[in-house]
Amino acid sequence: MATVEVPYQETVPLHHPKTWIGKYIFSQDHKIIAVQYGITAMAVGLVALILSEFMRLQIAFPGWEFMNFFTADHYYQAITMHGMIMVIYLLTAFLLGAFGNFCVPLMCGARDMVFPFVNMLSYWVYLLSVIILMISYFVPGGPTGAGWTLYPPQTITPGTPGVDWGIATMLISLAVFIVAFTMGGLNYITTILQARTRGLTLMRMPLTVWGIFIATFLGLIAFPALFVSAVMMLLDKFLKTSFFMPAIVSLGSKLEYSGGQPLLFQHLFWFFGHPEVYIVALPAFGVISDLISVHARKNIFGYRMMVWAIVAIGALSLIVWAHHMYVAGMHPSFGFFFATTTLIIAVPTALKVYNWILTLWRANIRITVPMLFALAFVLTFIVGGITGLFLGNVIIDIPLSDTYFVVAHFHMVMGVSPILAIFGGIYHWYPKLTGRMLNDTIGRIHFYFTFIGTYAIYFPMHYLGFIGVPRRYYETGISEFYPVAAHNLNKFITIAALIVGVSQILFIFNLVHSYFKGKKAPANPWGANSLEWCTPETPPRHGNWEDRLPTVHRWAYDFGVPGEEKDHIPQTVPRRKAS
Amino acid sequence: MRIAYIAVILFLVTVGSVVFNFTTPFHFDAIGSNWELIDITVYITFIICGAAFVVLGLLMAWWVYKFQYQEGKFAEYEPENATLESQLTIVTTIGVVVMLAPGLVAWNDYINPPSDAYELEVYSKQWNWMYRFPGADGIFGAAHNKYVDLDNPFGMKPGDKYGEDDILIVDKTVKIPVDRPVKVLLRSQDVLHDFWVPAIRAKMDAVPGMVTYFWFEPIVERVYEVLCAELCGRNHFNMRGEMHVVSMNEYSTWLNDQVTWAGLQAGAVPLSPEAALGRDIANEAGCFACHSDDGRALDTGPTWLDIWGGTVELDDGTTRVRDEAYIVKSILDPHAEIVLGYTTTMTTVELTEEELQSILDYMKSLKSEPAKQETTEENDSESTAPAPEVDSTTIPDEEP
Amino acid sequence: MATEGQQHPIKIYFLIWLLLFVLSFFSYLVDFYHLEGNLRWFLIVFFMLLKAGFIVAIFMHMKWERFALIFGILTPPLALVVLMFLMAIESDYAWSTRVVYMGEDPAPKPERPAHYKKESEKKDL
Amino acid sequence: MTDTTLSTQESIFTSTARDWSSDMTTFKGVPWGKAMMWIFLLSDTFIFTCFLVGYMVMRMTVTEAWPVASEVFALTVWGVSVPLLLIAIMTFILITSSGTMAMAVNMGYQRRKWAVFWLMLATALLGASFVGMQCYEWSKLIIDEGIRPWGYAENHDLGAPQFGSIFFMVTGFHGLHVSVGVIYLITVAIRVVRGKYDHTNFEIVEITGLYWHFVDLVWVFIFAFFYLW
Ligand code: HEA
Ligand code: HEA
Ligand code: HEC
Ligand code: CUA
Ligand SMILES: [Cu+2]
Repeated sequence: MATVEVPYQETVPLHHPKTWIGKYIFSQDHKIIAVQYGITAMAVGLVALILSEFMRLQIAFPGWEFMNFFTADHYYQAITMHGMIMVIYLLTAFLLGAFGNFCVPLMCGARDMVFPFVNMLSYWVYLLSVIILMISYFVPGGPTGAGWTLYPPQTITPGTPGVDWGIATMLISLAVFIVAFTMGGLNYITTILQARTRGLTLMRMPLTVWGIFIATFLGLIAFPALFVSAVMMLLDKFLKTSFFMPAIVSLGSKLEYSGGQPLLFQHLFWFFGHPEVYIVALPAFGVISDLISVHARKNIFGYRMMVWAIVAIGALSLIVWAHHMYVAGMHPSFGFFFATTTLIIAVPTALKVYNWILTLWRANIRITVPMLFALAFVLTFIVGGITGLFLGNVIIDIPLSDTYFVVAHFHMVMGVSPILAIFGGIYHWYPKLTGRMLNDTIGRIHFYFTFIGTYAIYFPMHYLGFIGVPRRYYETGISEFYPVAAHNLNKFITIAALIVGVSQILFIFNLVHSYFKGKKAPANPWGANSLEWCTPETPPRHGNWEDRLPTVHRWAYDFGVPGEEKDHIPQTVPRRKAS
Repeated sequence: MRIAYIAVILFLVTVGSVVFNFTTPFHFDAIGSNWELIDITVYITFIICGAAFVVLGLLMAWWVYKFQYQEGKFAEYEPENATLESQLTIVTTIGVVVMLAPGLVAWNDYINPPSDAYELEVYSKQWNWMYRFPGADGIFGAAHNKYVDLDNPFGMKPGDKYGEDDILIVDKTVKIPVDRPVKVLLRSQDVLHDFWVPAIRAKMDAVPGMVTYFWFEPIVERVYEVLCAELCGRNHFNMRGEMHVVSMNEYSTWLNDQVTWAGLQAGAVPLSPEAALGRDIANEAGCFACHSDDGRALDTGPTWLDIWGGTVELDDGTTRVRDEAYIVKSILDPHAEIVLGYTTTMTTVELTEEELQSILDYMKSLKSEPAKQETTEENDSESTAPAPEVDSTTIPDEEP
Repeated sequence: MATEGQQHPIKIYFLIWLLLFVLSFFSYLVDFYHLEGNLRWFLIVFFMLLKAGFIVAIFMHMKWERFALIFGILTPPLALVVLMFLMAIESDYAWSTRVVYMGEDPAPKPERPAHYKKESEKKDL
Repeated sequence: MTDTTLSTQESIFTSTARDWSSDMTTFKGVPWGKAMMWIFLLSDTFIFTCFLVGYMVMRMTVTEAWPVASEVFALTVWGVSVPLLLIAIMTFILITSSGTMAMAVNMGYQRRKWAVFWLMLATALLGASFVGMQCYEWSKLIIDEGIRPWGYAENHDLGAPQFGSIFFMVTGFHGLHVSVGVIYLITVAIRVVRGKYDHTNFEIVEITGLYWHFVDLVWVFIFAFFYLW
């Protein structure tokens, strides 16, 4: 039998710098890059968080003198920046940039990403995109106020705040972000596909890596659509091309456009945008799967199904995009197609939810802080997911689209669940990353504030959607569809949001304080199995594994195997010979 | 066993959500159209999803409580259970089908307006609504943003024969008859907008560069607030309109007062809402028993056409300037000054201050020669020239 | 064997090279002879796909890769096929609303470019 | 047989399933850089296809006339207007460069460094002349035909303004790829003769080749859709 010999095993050329700057600033170590990504994403996320508090204050207390400076223009600029930062610069960057960088090489048993230099560049380009985005606030006219969906013609017509320069910085920043993402993403994918350690088959990989893998892949093929639409929009704005711009009379004067098709942008945007929501959901799914399994001391239920569900969700997510456009005036018959594909996605997603819950059955649940976040994730994701089912069914979307029901849906499923997953993941991996435990009590307080608080924000918001409160309203004014009770509800929501926002200080305090004063962490505090807990040192050094790469003998979920001494068996432990 | 607070919290959150759902006053507004199928689909979805939520939420709370950590205990080792997983898949699929099926049926209705539906065009612009009816021939004339200018607010295509009788309503209020299906065509002058009345359930974006539609049949006579549901710039939240669902009678009289495109070109000015109100009041007060408003000379009383301004000869031979004071006096005290050729047949009618004001507004609008004279000259020279490339003229904006 | 990478007889490269020229020439002829309608459409796409196929299969060595890679690279673009197909349907729909409601000309005659005009003028003289 | 060796005689389905479920590498025998380049090209495919979908939508939705490509892109040689002459030459050049690149890859695996160097340099030169011709074509369109990205110069109206915009955008993006490719080729060629890759298999040449062929591939589509349609 003819055989092919696999070529020499490639190794990462590790670059060990001598200087402090080389080690911690222009570092090529994936763990440092992960931290850099994480800190930048959190910093910019904090900006978005503060913006959201201003938005909430405006919505709840429209006439309040304190909010007088906050004009409609400011409001629209705030929602745009808030939405865009949260989705792209916080969630995508955190889940893939920080978790991706940290988890992928460690969990694959690699020394680093396959191309550490490109990986480093990825971070610096990401930072550049963040800076360009922040410059928005200092250009004449301020940032764009077109909504994070940036629908033309509105984005570049004079009736919108920030049409002069804000829109340009936004689009350029997005394009730069995409370049950064591509550099990082290619690395993650190649590392996962080509640089796993001996014995680690794809079907033995922890689900976190699976989630990151599929999400990154989705990103690599979805971001191009955003890139293209950003380029075309920039040309429309500055060269006066008419890709998205038909003949328009804007505020009384004719613009020099003709013949463009605004819907093209929407299609391209959502061809990117829907996969994007799964880009932020899939890594979260993965992280949660691992957290639940580890802290419940039980194997994840239906691992194989979980993997295939991730793959199926990823594949399907590419053909459901127009469920965001049911009321956009697209070809009417598309409704049938997209409603069907959208609801089909619910089946693999539902299976994942079942499997998380079934993992709890007859488990041996340790209620640690990461586990708290994981449990809360499951509940909020169920709520967000089933409201997604409402919206996915095209005819129900007609009355609900563009109301607070949608706002509630996507905050539940994106603004709460993956954020909870991020928090959970941080509490889980912080010991490995820093060698210190996070403070448990502060963690619990932070959790209850965050979970109950956000639930209180978004659950009632669905009902505002039912009575018809439209989204993106600076103020509703006196209106028959808006009863007094709704105003009161809004005040309640705002107060909850303020409390949640302030409570995040606990988290930041915990991060900083524990870094210096936290309890020393053992190598494997949670008794987990996956490779990152098997590093010879905590925190792992540059290169992760001393002189030998680990060898994997089993999947990452051997918890509570009958007949064993310990309730967990790390992946590196060889299997007993079958007797 | 230590109490797992999180189990309690999960339980409370699940139960609390259900309680909130049943006690909250916030549910769909009473339906005002034929789309109860939407409500039914929502209802079905609510039941299925709600059940799934409650079951899963409670299971989670219960299991977290029940299977707490015990030192030395091992969890059950059960990597896979193919039967259970396939059963769950089937149950979920059935759930999805049950939700989707009525939805798709309803969608089929939604995109196929009935053949007896009449058409109404909603023309949106930052940040206002305008409306157009196809007029007597039932066919809209072609209209395109490139033809829009001061005298052609709808962008009617010049020379389109179907366009002449189109009825143009340059106002945010529209009236439509109850119990008649209407196909709403949406066009936009600038950016995306979305014509939306929550109680009607139906909505659709207006997209510049194309024409979109939806249909419904109003079933309740009521005044509805029209919202704009698609972000359209800094005044999006203020872009309101009104849709009056009225009896066929009221609709026809109202429609008769509106100007056609031909009329508008000839210089007719559409009735302002205040004036229309005034006309309604005058109608109810019975003024039209004796007065006409279109110049017809009735024996009973002088016509109201051109009543504002100018002079009138009285039966005492004097000539009187018809200013506001005179007219108010004529209404409130009809026998004080009598117009030449008439007698004191006019009766005094009880009118409130506002009603009187509305009537005056209406009278002001009754002009045989519209007040466009200042602009006509300019326009004439413009209309012979080819459509201007870049139009610097600015349509005065009604919004603040 | 694989340690030597993608090594193949030089002959096949020359063959494909030649084929690419021939096919390009054919598609050029399609234009030169002013073939119109479905035939033109078919021929252009046919030659295009053939050329693309040769480049990917031979020059980029896809033919000799293991199917694991081929599969990984060629399936995702199916999503693009869906996008393209749906966009074609919708564009046609948008176009029809422009013709029906906006009074646009369904079959406008293209202008000739300046240098072309000069040519024909010359010929007329 | 260890798990690093694998059979080539299985059916493609078994072999694919085995590759995907094996450890260490999924794409057997594919170096890291090459795998990365393939995935990058997949991503780039999405970019170009999205551009082309944009082009399709423009052409199908505009109601103004679309200029006739063979007239606009005709070249007048000795007083005769030959349609698409320049484009034909450009296509010829790009295909030639693809050929030289393929040879370079072949030479690389034979470790004939200087042959690789000269062939890659030839490829780069051909690529550069392609870009040069594109510059010429652009300037001709802009100066002689009055075509602008936003429409047309005065007295040059040929119909739909999207014609120029989409053309300049897509060919510009392609030209950018070619230019980057030229730089990439030259860099790699120099590093090859300098011996930077002596410890490897010279797969870097193949990787560069993948990129270059991809650029040629895109041109195949542009040629068909923009010039022949
Ligand atoms: C992480 C992000 C994320 C995720 C995972 C989802 C998941 C889903 N989303 Fe969501 N969505 C967004 C983020 C996300 N969404 C955002 C950001 C927007 C708005 C963008 C904007 O306009 O600004 C949006 C908007 C949005 C719309 C458009 C609304 C509109 O604008 O009119 C629609 C419509 O179909 C939709 C549907 C869905 C569906 C069907 C799912 C499904 O995947 C959900 C699947 C999950 C479940 C089904 C729950 C688990 C299952 C069970 C509990 C079992 C019970 C189930 C059955 C009986 C079937 N979403
Ligand atoms: C990840 C996504 C995400 C997140 C986390 C949030 C968080 C919040 N959002 Fe956001 N929101 C969006 C995504 C998100 N949002 C999007 C996409 C839109 C649409 C924009 C548009 O219409 O164009 C939107 C719009 C939107 C609206 C609608 C505006 C309108 O239509 O008029 C409102 C109104 O209440 C709102 C409120 C809030 C509040 C109160 C919070 C929070 O304050 C809730 C509580 C916060 C937390 C629980 C913690 C969050 C943690 C971080 C942010 C990390 C920060 C770092 C550290 C703590 C170190 N958001
Ligand atoms: C029964 C018949 C009758 C009714 C009903 C009637 N009018 Fe008159 N109106 C007359 C007659 C006759 C005159 C002319 C004599 C006069 O000036 O009083 C007149 C005159 C007027 C004038 C002055 C006209 C002028 O040309 O100077 C006004 C203004 C007027 N009416 C308003 C009203 C209004 C408003 C109402 C309803 C609330 C009304 N009328 C109802 C018979 C009527
Ligand atoms: Cu019009 Cu919003
Ligand atoms: Cu979506």
